[in-house]
Amino acid sequence: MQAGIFPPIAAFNNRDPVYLQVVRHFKELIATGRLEAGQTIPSRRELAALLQINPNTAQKAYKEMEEQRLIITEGNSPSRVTHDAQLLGAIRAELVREAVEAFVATIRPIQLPTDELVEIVRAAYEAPKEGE
Amino acid sequence: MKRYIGSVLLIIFIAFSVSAYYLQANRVPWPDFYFEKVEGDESAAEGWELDAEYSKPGRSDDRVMIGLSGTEYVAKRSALYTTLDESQYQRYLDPDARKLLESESGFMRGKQNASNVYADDNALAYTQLNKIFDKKEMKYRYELVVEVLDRNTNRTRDYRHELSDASAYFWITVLEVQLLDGRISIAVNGTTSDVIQENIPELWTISIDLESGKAMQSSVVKLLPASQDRVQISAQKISDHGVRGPNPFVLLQVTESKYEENLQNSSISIQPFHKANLLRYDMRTGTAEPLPEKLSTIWKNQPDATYAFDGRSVYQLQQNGDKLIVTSCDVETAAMKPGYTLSNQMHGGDQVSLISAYGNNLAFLAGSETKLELQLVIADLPSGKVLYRGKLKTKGDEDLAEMFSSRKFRADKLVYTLK
Amino acid sequence: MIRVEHVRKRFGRKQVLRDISMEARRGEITCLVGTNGSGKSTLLRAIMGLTPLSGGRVEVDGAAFHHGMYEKVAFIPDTLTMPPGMTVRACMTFMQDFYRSWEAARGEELLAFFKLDPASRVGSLSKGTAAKLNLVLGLGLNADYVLMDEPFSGIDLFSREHIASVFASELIEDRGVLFTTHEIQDVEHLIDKVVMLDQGVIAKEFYCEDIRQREGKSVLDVMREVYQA
Amino acid sequence: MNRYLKLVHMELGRAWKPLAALMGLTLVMQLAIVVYLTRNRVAFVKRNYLEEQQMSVATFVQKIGRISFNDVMMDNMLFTAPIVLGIVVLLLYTLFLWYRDWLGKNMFIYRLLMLPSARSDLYFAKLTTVLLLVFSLVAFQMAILPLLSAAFAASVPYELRESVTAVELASEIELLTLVLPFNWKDFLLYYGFGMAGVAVLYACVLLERSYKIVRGIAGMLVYLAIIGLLLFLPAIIGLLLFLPAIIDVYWMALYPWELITLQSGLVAVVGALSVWLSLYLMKHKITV
Repeated sequence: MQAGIFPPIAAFNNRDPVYLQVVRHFKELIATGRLEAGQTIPSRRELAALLQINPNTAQKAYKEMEEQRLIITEGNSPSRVTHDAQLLGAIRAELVREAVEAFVATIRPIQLPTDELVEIVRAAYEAPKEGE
Repeated sequence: MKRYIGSVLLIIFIAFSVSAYYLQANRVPWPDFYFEKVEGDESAAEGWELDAEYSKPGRSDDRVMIGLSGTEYVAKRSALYTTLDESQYQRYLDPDARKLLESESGFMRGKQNASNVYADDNALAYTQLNKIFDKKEMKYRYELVVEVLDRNTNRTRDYRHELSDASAYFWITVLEVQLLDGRISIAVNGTTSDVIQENIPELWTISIDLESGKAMQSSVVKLLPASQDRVQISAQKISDHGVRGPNPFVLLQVTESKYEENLQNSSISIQPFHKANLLRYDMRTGTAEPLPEKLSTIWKNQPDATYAFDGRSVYQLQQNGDKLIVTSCDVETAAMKPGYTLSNQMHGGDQVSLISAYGNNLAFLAGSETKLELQLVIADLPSGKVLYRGKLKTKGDEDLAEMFSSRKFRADKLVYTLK
Repeated sequence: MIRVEHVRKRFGRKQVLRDISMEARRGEITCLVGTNGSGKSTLLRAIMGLTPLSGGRVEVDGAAFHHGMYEKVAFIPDTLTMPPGMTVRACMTFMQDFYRSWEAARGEELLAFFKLDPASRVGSLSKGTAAKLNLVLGLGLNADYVLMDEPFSGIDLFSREHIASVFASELIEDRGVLFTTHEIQDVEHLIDKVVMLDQGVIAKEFYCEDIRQREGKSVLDVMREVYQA
Repeated sequence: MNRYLKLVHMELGRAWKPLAALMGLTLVMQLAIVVYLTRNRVAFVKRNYLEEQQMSVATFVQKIGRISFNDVMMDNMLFTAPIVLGIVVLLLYTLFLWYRDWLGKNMFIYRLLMLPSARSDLYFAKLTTVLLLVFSLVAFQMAILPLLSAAFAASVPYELRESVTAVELASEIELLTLVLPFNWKDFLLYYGFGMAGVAVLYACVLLERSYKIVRGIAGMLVYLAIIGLLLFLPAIIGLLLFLPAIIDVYWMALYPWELITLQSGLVAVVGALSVWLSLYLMKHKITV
C-alpha cells in the first residue's frame, strides 16, 4: 500500500526546493485522507528510496514536517501523522486556498464575469471523473 | 593458502633446478691430476705449477693448472676470478713483483710496467720511459720518469730526465733498474730506426744522483754481429726474477740469426741459423764483456737451451734427449764453474722438457714416451741436487697412459707462482 | 570532509586546473559540473592522487592525502578498471585481498542488487553492466567518501535509473559523495551541493535547495546562466 | 608485505600462459635441433667414413673419435636461436608487464595505483615477477638439459656415441655459458648485473609513464646519460691515464681487482639509483 501513494521522482519539478515539495505531497495525502491521522509513515531512508530522492532531502522534509507538527516522532519508533484534528483541518484549508489562488491567478487574465466563472467551476466539479 | 599454490610451486621449481644444476656442475667427472712424491721434500716443489691442455672426449680443450695438491680447471673458475687472475698484474707476473704490488700497492699504483722496479729494504724505485712525439721538431723524444720511495722516511722523490740525442732510436726499452751507491742506474736498450743498419741493439746507462738529481748518460755500446752479412741481432735480458739485493750486472742473451742458403740437389733450401752468446753489461761502467763461448747455444728452429741467473752465476740449461746439461759461470769473475748433468732418472725415461728456473730453483719435466709417465723434478740450481721428484697421477681412475699416448694431455709450461 | 586548496594542474603548457579550492563534506552528495575539458575528471584524479598536482593541497578529514586513505576514499572512474581476463568473482576476491575496508557481504548484496553474474568475464561485459560492476567495486568498500567520474554517461536509461537509485539508498547515507556528470537534469534532486568548473577555476559553488528556495532556479538554470554568459 | 606477495602472485597469474608457451616452444625447438643435427652428423659419418672410406667403427673411433655433442654443435648457431628467442620475448614481456595496465579501455593502472599499500609494493612486485620469469626460464633450460642429452644419446648408435653430462653439454654452446655459467659466482654476477639492467629499464618506463612521450623520452635520455657516465667511469679514468699527463692522475690508476670491484659497485649503485628513481616517480610523478 505504502508504495502506491509515493510516486517515483517524475512527480517533482527541479525549481522548487525538493523537501518542500515532499512536505506538500504529504499534506495532499493527509488532506485527501489517503493518510489518516495517527497512521505510521515510512522512515526517512525508506522514503528516500521510494521517492528516489537524496536521503538528506528526506531528512530535511521530515524535520520541516515535525516543525509544522504534521508528524510526531517519539524516540526512534517510526513517525506518525498527527491526531490533531484542528491541524488536519487547517492543512485541508491551506491546500484548498493554494489551489484556488493558483486557479484564480491563471483564470484572471481571461476576465470572465464572476457568476459565469462560478457556473463553469460547479459544472466541472460536479461532473463525474472519467476514470471512476 | 591453496590459491597461491601455483606461484609457490614455480619458486620451488626454480630453487630446485638451479641448485641441482650447480651441485652437478661441481661434481663434473673431470680428472683431478696431482703430483705424488717419489723422492725428496715436497716443500721444494711448493709454488710450482704445470700448465697443461686436457681434451676430454666430447669437449673442446680445457686449460688445467696442476699443483702439488690438485688440478684447477680454468673453465670451472668464475669469469670474475679469471679476469682478476689473468691480468698482467697477477698470473704470470713473477711472484716478487706481485708481492710488491700487494705490499706497496700505494707506491705501485698506476705504474704500468711492474718489472721496471728495484726494491731493497730501504728504497723502492720505479722507472717509466715515455716516448713523446714532438710536433714542433717532428721527431720522437724520450723522457725517463723515475720515482724513488725512501722506505724509512716514506717520502717519494721523482726525477725526470730527457734522453739526449735519442731521436734516432725507433724504440727504447728499460732493461734494468738498480740502486747502486746512491745513484739510480737504468740500463736501456735502444733499436735504431733506419732499416739499412739492421736494427743493431745499443745499450747505455743513465744514472741519476739521488741527492742532486743530476743525471749522467754513459757511452753507448753497440752489439755488432761477428760476421757482417745480413745478420739479425736481438738482445734479451736473462730474467733475474727471484734475485735479491742490488746487482750491477745485466746479463744479456745476444742472438744472431741468419738464413743460410745451401744447395741441395739443385734446390735452394733456406736454413735458419741462430747463435746465442751471453754478454755481461756492467751498469757502473757502461761497458759490456762477452761471457765464455762455452755458454753459447746454436740452434736451427727451436732453441733447446735456456738461461737462468740466480744472483751470483748465470746458467745454461741445455736439454739433450733424456739429459739436462747445466753449465754455469760466475758473473763477477766471468770464470766458468764446474757444471753438472741431471738425467731423467726414470727407468726407460727418454725425455726432459719444459725447463724452467726461478731464483736458485730449477724445475723440469722428466717423461717417458714408452712408459707414458711424467715426473716433475725440482733441483737446486747451483748444486744440481735433486730436491723433489713427483709423479703425475690422477685421483680418479682415469687411464693416464692412454691420455698421453692419444695426446689428450699436453703439458705446456712450468710456472712458478707464489699462491 | 575532502578539502581541496589552491590545486593547480598543468599538462605540458596547458593549464588544466588554474586554482581550485572546494570542499566535499561527508554525508553530502556534491556534484562537479563543467563544460567538456573543464578539468572535472582531472580534478577527481588529482584528488585521488592518480595524477600529481602541479600545486596546492588535498586534505581528507584534515590529513594530507596518502596511500592509506584508499581504504576510506573510494573512486569509481568513468571506465571499469579491471583486466579483461578477470571474472567478476575474481574482481571481488581481488578487492577483498587488498582492501581491509572491503565488505564481502555488502559486495554480494550489490552484485544481487545489480543482478551481475559472478562468472562473467570483465572483457565480455556490456558498457552498462561494466559501469554497474565498477559501482559495486567502489561501493563495496566501507569508505567514508566515494568519488565517481561520470557514473551515468553513455548508459541505457534503465541502468541509469538503477544506478541513480543507489544515490538514494542507504549505501550512500552518511558518506561524502563527489561525482561528475553531464546529465545533471535527471539527477538534480539527488544532489546536495553543486560545484561549477569553468576554464580551470570554480565558477560557482552552491547548495541546490538554497538556490531553489532563494531564486527558484534549478541547477540547470544556473548552469545556463554561468556557461552561456 | 603480504600485499606485495599477493601482487606478485597476481602478476604471475597473468604471466603463466605466455611463460608456459615460451617453455614449450623452447623445449620443442631445442629437441628438434639436437635430434636433427645429430642425425645429420651420424648420417654424414656413416656415409663418409664407414661406407666411402670403408673404415671400421673401431678405427673411426680411434682415428676421429666418437661423435660428441660438441662435434654436432661445433660451428652451428641453430641451437642459440631458441635461447635468443627466449631472451627477446622476456625483454618484451618486461615492458608489456607495465604497459598492459595502461592499455585498452580497462586501465587496470587506476586500480593498482589506488591500492592502500605503498606503491613500492607494486614496483617491487613487478620487478620480482620479471626476475621470477627469467629464473623460471633459466631453471627450465637447466631442467631440460638432461632431456637434450638423452635425445642426443638416442640419436647416435651406442658404439659411436660419446656420452656427456648435461652440465658439460651447456658449456659447449657459447650463449649457454653466458645464460648458465659454469661457476655459481658468475651466475650471481651475471644475474645481479641483469637485475640492475631491469631496474634501469623500469626507471625508463616509469619516466615515460610519468612525463608522457615528449618530456618522458627527454627525461629518459638524461637519465641514461647519467647512468652511462656512472658505468663508464672506470673506463674514463683509464682513458685519462693514457692521455699525455695533462693532470697527474697516477693515483687514480686502478688495479684490476679494484677495477672489478668498482665496476660491480657502480652497477649496484646504478641499480639502486634506478630503484630509488622508480619509487620516487611511482610516489610523486606517475599519472594515469
